[in-house]
Amino acid sequence: MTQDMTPLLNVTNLSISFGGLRAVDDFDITVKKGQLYGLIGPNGAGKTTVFNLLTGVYRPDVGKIFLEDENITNMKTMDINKAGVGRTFQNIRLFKKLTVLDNVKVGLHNRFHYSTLEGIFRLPRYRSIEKIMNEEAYKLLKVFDLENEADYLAGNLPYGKQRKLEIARTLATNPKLLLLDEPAAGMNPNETKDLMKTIRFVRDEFDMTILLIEHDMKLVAGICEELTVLNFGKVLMSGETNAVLNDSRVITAYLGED
Amino acid sequence: MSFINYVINGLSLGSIYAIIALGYTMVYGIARMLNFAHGDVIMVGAFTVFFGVSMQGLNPIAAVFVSIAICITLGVTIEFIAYRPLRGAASSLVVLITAIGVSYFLQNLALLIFGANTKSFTSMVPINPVRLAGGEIVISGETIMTILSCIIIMISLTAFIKKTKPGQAMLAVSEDKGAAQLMGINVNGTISLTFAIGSGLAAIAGILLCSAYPSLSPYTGSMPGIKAFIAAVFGGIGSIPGALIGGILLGVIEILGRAYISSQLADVIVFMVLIIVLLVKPTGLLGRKLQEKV
Amino acid sequence: MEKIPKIWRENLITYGMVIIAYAVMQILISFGLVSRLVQGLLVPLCIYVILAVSLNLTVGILGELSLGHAGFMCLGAFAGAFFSKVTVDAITFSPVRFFLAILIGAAVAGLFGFLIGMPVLRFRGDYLAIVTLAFGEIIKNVINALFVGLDSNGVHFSLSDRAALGLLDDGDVIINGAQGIIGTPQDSNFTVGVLLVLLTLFIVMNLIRSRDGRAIMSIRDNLIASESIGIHVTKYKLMAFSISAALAGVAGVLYSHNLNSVAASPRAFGYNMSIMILVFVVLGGIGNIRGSMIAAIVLTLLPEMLRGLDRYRMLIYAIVLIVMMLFNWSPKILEWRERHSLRELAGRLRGRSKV
Amino acid sequence: MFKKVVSLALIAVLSMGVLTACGNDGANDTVFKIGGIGPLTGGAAIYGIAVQNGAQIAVDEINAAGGIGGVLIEFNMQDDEHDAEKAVNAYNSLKDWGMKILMGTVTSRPCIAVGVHSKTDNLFQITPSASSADVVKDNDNIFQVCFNDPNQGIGSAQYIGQVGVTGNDGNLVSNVAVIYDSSDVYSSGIYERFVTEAANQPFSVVATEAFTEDSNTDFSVQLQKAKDADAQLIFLPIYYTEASLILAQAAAIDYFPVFFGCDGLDGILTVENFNTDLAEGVILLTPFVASSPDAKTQAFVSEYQRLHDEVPNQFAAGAYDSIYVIKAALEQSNAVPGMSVSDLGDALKLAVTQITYSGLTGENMTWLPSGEVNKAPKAMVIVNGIYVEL
Repeated sequence: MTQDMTPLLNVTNLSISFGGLRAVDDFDITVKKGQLYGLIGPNGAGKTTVFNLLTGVYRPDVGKIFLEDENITNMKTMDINKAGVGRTFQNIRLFKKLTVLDNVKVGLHNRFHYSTLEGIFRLPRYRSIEKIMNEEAYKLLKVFDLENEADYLAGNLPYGKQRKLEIARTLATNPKLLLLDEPAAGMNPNETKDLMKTIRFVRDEFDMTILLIEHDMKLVAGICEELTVLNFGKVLMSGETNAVLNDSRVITAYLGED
Repeated sequence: MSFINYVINGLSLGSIYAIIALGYTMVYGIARMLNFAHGDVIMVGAFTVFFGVSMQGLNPIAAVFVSIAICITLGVTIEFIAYRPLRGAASSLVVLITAIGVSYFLQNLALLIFGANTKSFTSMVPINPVRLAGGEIVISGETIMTILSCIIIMISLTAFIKKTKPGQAMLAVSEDKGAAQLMGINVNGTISLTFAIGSGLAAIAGILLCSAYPSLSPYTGSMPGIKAFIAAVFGGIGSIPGALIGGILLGVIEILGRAYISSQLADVIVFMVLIIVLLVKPTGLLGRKLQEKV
Repeated sequence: MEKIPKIWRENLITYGMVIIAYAVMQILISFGLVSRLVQGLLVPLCIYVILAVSLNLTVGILGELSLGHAGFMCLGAFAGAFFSKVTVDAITFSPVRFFLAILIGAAVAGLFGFLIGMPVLRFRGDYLAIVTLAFGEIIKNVINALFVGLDSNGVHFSLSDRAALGLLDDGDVIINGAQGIIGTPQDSNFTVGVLLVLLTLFIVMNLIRSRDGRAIMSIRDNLIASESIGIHVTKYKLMAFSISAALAGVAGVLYSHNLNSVAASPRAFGYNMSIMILVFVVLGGIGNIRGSMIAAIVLTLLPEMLRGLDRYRMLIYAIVLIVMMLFNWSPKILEWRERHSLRELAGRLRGRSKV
Repeated sequence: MFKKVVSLALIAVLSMGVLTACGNDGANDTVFKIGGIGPLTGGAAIYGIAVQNGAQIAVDEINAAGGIGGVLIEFNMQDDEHDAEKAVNAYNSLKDWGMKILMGTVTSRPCIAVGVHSKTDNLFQITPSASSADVVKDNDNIFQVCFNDPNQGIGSAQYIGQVGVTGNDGNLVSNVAVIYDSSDVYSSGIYERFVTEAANQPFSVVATEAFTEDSNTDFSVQLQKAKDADAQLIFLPIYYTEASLILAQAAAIDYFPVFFGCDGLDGILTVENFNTDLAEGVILLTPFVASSPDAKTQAFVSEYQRLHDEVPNQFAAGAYDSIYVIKAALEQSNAVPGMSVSDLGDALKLAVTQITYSGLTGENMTWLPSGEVNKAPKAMVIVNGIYVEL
């Protein structure tokens, strides 16, 4: 585990209100390169809103988001992805009527280029690039053990594989930072264990920095190195996983919720 | 003086659009479908009255009620035969296309039954015109009646939805069909009721339309139907006050555009205004914003 | 789990159907076996197939509802006819002239598709439908009020009447308001029509199976996810919409060169025509290119074949349309069909023989 | 799978239709096959159906009287939905049926499109009502029974200017407004020439207001503008369906100018349930008068009323005349049913310029080789609900 000390994601002072309600209030986070970082908190604490702010779905009222040295605050979703942030969704958002392979190839979209005309008229560059894209896509599918389902429609995959495909598709965009929104939601313990392995593998294999939202404390405790706890839109505390999980304030926040 | 006349005429035309648009918007709000056959139900309503009064010598008031009853039956039947089987179909476009089929069906059936000849409709409005400013401004009885009906319908509809149980059921179904079902609301029944109300309004609109513009043919309803559809979107489709405001504004804009810009391009102006309004306010004047949850 | 069939085979079947239909028709015609009515319908069939396939690009592939397709067809028809009428003496070799007319029709329709698409493609669903309907009607109404004349001083425009053009004595009115353009050369024929159908299929089907096509379909399936992986949503929406419009323009050129005249009448270019094209797309299966092709053919032939029914014709047509929609889309009927399908029947028979 | 079977079956059924109708060269024909084309469905059906009914009466009369030189007529009317493309389909369908002569089409736009094909076939075509000048232009095989639009426009302007019309204030009309349908070929054709010719006449056009097919119910603005411009006469080169609305709406704002129209206005008294008081004093240049005491007209009108329960308009009368003109031309040329389309076309083209025909829509009508009809226009004014010749 090589951990660089330079921060990859640096968020300061982030806030957003919806109709008077402060959904996220003065949020700070620093994720270092190569880290596996967890964002936890009770339901409705504003975790997904943070992700939506980070990816430009919402514009923050105040605050700054830096990815390495680049200010990505107020950038469009698409440009934030190009800058190096990839994400998955709590309620899986696949391209259901496209094949598994094509889902990944859409992810490769901005990395391989040929023009519309080259595509329509099947010119040589179309063939060579498509070949490379196929190879790249299969490489990713293999990582997630999906290569045998490459020609199936994504919507027909079982739930667990859909989650994996969504991660594969995001990785295809070659992000520096991967945001996973409740990757274990709806999974059984075996699938979760499998997923933990995969997440670690992705971090190591792709040299990835991962920020994830999760409710499954086993998973969080199992793979996250550092945590930030969000409660009512505010940061309750941040720190090493074990320290955070054993903190009384965190326990009350969760128990109070339950 | 002319300007005032234009505005009065615009209000009159707009009120008719508004009543038709109310039917459109109710059906849209509950069933989430654009009922393209709505304009043709208007035509059926007007024909029924014409047939009753001018050919069978029926009492006009009785004819109006017969017409409303026939349109309600027709609306509910159409919903049952052509739209209900398609609820839950893979695409919402499907029922739109079927509605177009129903529209063709009604037009061509009317053509066979009543013939292509234009009929001159006898006004059902027993009010005398009002003359102001020494006869420079004339407000016809139809205009007064249309505007009054429009207001009465609007108020009673709002009261019905807010105050009665079936009205509340409608609201619930329009919010969330599944949840409404779980709450024990008869969703199919509620949708039928909506079609009944919408079609009853169509009958009234048809009678008022043909009283104000006394010409009746199998195709009478199609253009006002489209205009009212635009009015409904203009005001924010699904919103009852929106339909009223949209309809009236559309009528006024159409008349003023024709008067002061170009009589050839009156419709172009109407469509332009619609587009500009939607660009500024994408869900219409009073439409609710629907944002997909991420 | 359903495995989708190999794409190239599917495409081949589609092209094959067109080519075989063309060959069979040509053979039948050469033997004098084809009625004049059907011979006259061949070019219109090509036109409606192109319209259906091109609208499918917007509705089925991009997933956006457009009710203004006839407007783009109208633009193409007038642009192409205008060009042909002006150059009919200058370019006497009709294939070249027609080729240029098609390019111009496609370019004008595509350009307007782009210009209109920019503001409107932010709308979705029914709102997009009404806005495209509005633009279609604007196009039709403006062309209906448009007068364009040509004299030694150049081109004159007016939106009121012919007299307002102020033409010199040597002038000639090219677009005469409601009367439209009269005297376009009849350059369309079945062969050109089929070639254009094949070209349309080629463009649409190849586009779908390319990098850009995948991006377009990803927007249809999930716009938010598509943005999140860096797809330029506006760009690809515009691309699909403009290509679709340009192809409708091609159909328009074919239309205005099939008849000797073209006028922006509601019957030919109004919202009813846009809806008719949408009917082809929906009946053929949204997103199903071959299906929309077949639906266009069936629904164009149907009212012609019903001519014997006299005044009952359109009534029967309406009933058939409603029944077909119910039959093809009603969840209950689909379920019933599933249970009583031939495959199921065969399965049951096999099951019985085992016992 | 099932879907596929069904769609293939549908295509198969349809293609049966493709192949059945064919191979009729007509050499063994024993009847004259006359085709008709016009809108039988859609918004313009009112005109097409009138033509169909009028023509059928003529055909039945001729056949009942033993046909043309002993040869019967078979008449087949096809729908064009007032659309150019559908009109061509209708034409082709009629050709498959074995049509030798075409009575149609009813409206101008489709007529222009059909003209190309009938010209190629050299098929004799006579239209009762497609009045655009472009209908006969460059087509030596097409003849009109109606006046063409430019002539109606010029004729109307000259009538108002030369003969003069007395306004409802008792003075000669000097201010004229025009309300026309800018989306209609007929209406804009007449309008164009009327305005050009009006410049040479001693009256002034003080307002020209248009409407379109998509907004043809509310005329309050157009009428208000005419009223504001002090127009004593409104020229209405439009059809009677819209005109009946204009009359009602003018009365509603207490505006009573003289209304002046062309042949399209004929029929206004026959609109079912129409308050004919509104049409008092309306002047129209029309060739057909349903209330004319003329025996032929009365016979036609009563037969039409017996069959269709309504008073025929000039479309029906024009169609009736068209069939009789065809009969006269056939007799003049001694044509027989077995002649080819083109031979028959040549014979009739010549014959029709040689005959003089007096019918419901004109006395002593003759035809120029260009296709235009030569007949005297009649100006009618409506008094007590009937036409009175001016």
